[in-house]
Amino acid sequence: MLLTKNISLFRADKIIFENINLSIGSGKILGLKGKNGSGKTSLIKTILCILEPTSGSIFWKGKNIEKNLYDFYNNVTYIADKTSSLKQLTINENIKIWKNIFLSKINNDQIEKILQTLKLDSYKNKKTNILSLGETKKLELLRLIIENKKIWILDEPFTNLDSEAIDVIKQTFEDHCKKEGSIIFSSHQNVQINTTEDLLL
Amino acid sequence: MLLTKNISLFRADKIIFENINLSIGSGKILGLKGKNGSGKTSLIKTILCILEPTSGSIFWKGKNIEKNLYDFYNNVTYIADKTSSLKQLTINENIKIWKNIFLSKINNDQIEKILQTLKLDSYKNKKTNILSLGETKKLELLRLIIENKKIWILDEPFTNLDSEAIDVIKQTFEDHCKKEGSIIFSSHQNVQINTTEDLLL
Amino acid sequence: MKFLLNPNSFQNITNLLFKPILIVSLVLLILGLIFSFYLSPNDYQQGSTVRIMYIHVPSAWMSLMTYMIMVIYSIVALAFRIPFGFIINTAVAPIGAVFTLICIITGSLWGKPMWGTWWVWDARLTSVAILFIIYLIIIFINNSFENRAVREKIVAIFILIGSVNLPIIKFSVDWWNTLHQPASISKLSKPNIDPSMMTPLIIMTLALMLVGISIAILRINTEITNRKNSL
Amino acid sequence: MFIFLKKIFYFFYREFKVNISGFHDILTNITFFFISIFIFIFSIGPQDKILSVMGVSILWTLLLLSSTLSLTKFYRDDFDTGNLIILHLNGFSFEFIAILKTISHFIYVQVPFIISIPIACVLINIPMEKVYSLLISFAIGSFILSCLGSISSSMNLLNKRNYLLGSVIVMILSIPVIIFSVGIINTEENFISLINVLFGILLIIFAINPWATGACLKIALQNN
Amino acid sequence: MFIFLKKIFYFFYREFKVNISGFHDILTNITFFFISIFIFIFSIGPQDKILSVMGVSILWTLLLLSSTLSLTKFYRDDFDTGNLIILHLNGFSFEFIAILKTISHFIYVQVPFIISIPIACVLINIPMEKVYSLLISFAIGSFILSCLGSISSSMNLLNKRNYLLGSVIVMILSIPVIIFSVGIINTEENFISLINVLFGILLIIFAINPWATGACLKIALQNN
Ligand code: HEM
Ligand SMILES: Nc1ncnc2c1ncn2[C@@H]1O[C@H](COP(=O)(O)OP(=O)(O)OP(=O)(O)O)[C@@H](O)[C@H]1O
Ligand SMILES: Nc1ncnc2c1ncn2[C@@H]1O[C@H](COP(=O)(O)OP(=O)(O)OP(=O)(O)O)[C@@H](O)[C@H]1O
Ligand SMILES: [Mg+2]
Ligand SMILES: [Mg+2]
Repeated sequence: MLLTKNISLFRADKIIFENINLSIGSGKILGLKGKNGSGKTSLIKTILCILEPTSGSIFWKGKNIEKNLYDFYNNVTYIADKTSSLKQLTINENIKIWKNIFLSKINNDQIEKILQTLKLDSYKNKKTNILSLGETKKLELLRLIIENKKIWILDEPFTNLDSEAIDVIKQTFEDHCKKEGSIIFSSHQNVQINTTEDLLL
Repeated sequence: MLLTKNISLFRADKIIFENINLSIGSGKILGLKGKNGSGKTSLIKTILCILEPTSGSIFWKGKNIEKNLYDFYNNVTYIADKTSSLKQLTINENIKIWKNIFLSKINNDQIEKILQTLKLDSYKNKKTNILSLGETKKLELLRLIIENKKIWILDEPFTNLDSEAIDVIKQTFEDHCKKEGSIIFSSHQNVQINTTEDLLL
Repeated sequence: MKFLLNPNSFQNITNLLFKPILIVSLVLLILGLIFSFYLSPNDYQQGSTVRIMYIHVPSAWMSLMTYMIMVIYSIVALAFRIPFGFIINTAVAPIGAVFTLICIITGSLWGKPMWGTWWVWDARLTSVAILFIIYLIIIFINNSFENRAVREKIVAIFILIGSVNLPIIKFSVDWWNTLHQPASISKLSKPNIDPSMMTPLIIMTLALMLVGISIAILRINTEITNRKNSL
Repeated sequence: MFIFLKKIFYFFYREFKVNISGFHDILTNITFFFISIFIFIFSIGPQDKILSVMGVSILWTLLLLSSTLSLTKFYRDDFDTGNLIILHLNGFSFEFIAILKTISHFIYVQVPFIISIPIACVLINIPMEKVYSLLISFAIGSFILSCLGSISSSMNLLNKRNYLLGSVIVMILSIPVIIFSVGIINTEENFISLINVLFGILLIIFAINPWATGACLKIALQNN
Repeated sequence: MFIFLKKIFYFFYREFKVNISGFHDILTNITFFFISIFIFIFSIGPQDKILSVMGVSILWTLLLLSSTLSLTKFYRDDFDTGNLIILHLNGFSFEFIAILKTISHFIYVQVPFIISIPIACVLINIPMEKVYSLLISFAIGSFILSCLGSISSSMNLLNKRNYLLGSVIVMILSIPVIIFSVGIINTEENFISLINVLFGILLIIFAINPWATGACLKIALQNN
């Protein structure tokens, strides 16, 4: 569905990456691996059309992505390498806002259950600024479930997580693949995720 | 040198940790391991006297730490789990400010060499806000060398780093140990660092 | 008098006294309103607008009294480390604010016919307005600071700083010549006011005071239980 | 359609929660306004005549102050936390975000002021006939300020070289607007036609705002 | 000793780099200042008399208002990025940080104002004899405002959202200062002794500031 053709990116006259060809169909997991500064985050942002590739082009469902950008966006969830939950609000309030802004159809029981598996349920009514780093990251990953889109694009989803949480995420990834979803994630760690394809940047 | 006796911490009436006994002498590496939310960051902040322990006390060179706090602070470098470099400034400016505020005696050639091993030298005159996450973290870890203190206290020093950088850090840790320094670090990853002692929270 | 400093005995005693106080205050209030609107004479100068006085003056007094209480309890709480003072401060501030607001509103309603304007910037009026804002700030601090221990201290210190304002309110009419009425009732020796006006004024003062006290009791008790629960 | 409205509603709800998480915060803003008036009066002195001459300018200065005060928060927080991208990916185009943000800035920052103006007018002896025209010109003027604020604070997200120029332009732009609006109230005749001119300026700036802001946001995200 | 001075010098250098590369903020403040002056001139009209009578008071009020503009940034950035802890661990006690920050706030925020006062005085026809005494009382007064600002913005770290509460507290506390300072300039005699009183207030507040701020910073770090 998503296809990049020879995209390259220059930033401040530095080559960040060159001639990348990717294709992501349903049921696939693509891992972007690379050292620090190898351009993983930049590549992800380019795929999301936040950065413009210096050359090459990206296609979505056969059409140039710029032409049906909002259709693409309707199918994609992006977890950035920073956390976006609002620090002034409690976990519950954050979830409520997400649910309504993303027009999610998920019901409260489901969320309750996920919060329990992630061990966040005891903080439901606490402001998110008291959460530890890992807990904040888990909350962020909850967006995957709430947005409930086809393509997941994740930038370093495993940082700050302990091995238990990583297992939960792995499981979620597999479930998503079975449901014909597709996943792109970047990582510099050697996490044992069964990727269908790897790209070394 | 640093000794904690039965310290416990309650935050918002929740037990974060209880009855922790630590002791750190020179040439030792202590690893704090634990799941997300197990209280690693809180323990580190307590050791640094930023948080007050609910019970128990901490000793530095045999005296209660509160009594010679500034002597303790003179011997410790703290790398927090967030990065403190000023985003408005370039790497060089950041280093210059650190060097002068920390009254460091390190000379420029040394810094140059470290920047090269960390592969940061090509960004020396770039604003730090364009750095990738890993690069920012590396810059932060540079403070260990610049401050040049005896005790290093690090909160999750390996997040966002690739394996090469982790190797450099490992090497630095070992060198520091040989020079009679001591290190406390927290991590939820299973990094192969030769700790002399582990504490599972 | 222990109940004025100890939350437990305060709760015990007020549980007994609350209902009587409430009933008496309601009776007095109704009585006072009847007196001031039907049974008291018109002033020969001011006409029927004089009846505003029966609300204006008691609520002005109450606003000052409430602040006095807060000052005393702040000193007690800070100097002798008695936390009950902080409880009182939190509970009583909104009551004081309401009394001050009533005083200002009735004052300006009265001012329009008497002085020809709603508001002038004379010392009395200005200082009362400041009092109102001080009350508001106390309420805001109580509501937006997360750490209770800090918040209480800040409030108490702020109350003490703000108490400079009290003598200014009280004596502004004597120190600066202003439009506002100088004290005519509180002159100890011989109040120069007609007894037919004095009666409703006294009744209304007592009534407002008791109403204030009963609301205060309610608020203090909920505050006490809140704190017990959060511990 | 209904879904769309719900989305917008929750955008405003979010802004509300972030900017002011309750009634008390709105009250604080209003109190801030009144204290500033007090301060003016304390330093100017209580002479009625001077007060009513200066009244309108005091109010305008305070309006300007309040809208500058809140500018830092306009886009910066959402930009730093990455929420801007997330909103963008979820069907809010940058232009749309700009419009919604401007409106919510107007609602949560300026409207409380506008509501408290009648009381303020009593305090500084502005004759009641003027209050009506003051309110209208204030409503329009403050919306213009919100739009200008949106543009200049999105420029703030840009690189240093670009933004300085940008924000200077915005500030220079706001001078004639303010002077014009202040002037309106003091002229007796032609009030309606002057208001129309002001309204015209509002429309133009309101139309420019989404594009300008959207472009700045886009470039800012690219540089980051 | 020399080392110590170097440390302090580089603290100021750091503040300079941080604040001035946020040159925008300083510019915003000064623009706000001048736009407000223009507002007054335009709404009062060219009746020089009122202007030159009221000029001093207007300047004072605007000084106060625009120093509240910069309060939000006082400690917040360093607090959020963890720099406050790092400085603390490197031999800057909280009290010392408070003192240094207050001074640098004075230098980087208030001094640009003081410099622009002579220009402002020309604009609003303040007689040149008064400018001198204005400048002195301004220098002292603005330092008092910096101290108050330091206290209140460290308090603001304790409450997560209400960014105006700090300013409200500062303003109500600065009412006496304002009344007094405006009074000074308008009395012909006794100028020196009145300035001494103002200076006394400054000393008291300058002494209280480190303790109050230090305590707030400490507690804020504990809660974070
Ligand atoms: C908004 C405007 C006003 C405010 C804020 C205000 C405030 C106060 C306050 C605080 C007191 C209590 C002073 C004390 O205990 O000594 C008071 C008393 C009083 N006020 Fe007002 N007032 C206002 C307007 C007026 C007006 C318009 C009148 C009538 C012309 C008036 C008549 C009185 C009288 C007769 C007393 C009782 C004085 C005494 O006997 O002690 N007030 N007012
Ligand atoms: N705006 C920019 N201008 C110039 N260079 C940039 C810009 N942003 C990032 N870079 C550089 O591009 C390179 C790639 O950055 P990117 O963030 O994509 O790396 P990454 O692979 O995600 O690294 P990490 O694993 O550390 O997150 C880095 O060297 C960075 O310094
Ligand atoms: N101010 C606070 N008040 C109440 N609870 C808090 C506060 N700060 C942190 N906590 C809780 O204390 C627990 C420990 O937090 P801490 O940050 O020490 O965890 P951690 O071990 O560092 O976790 P991570 O590996 O995710 O960084 C968490 O569950 C967190 O929610
Ligand atoms: Mg990255
Ligand atoms: Mg942690």
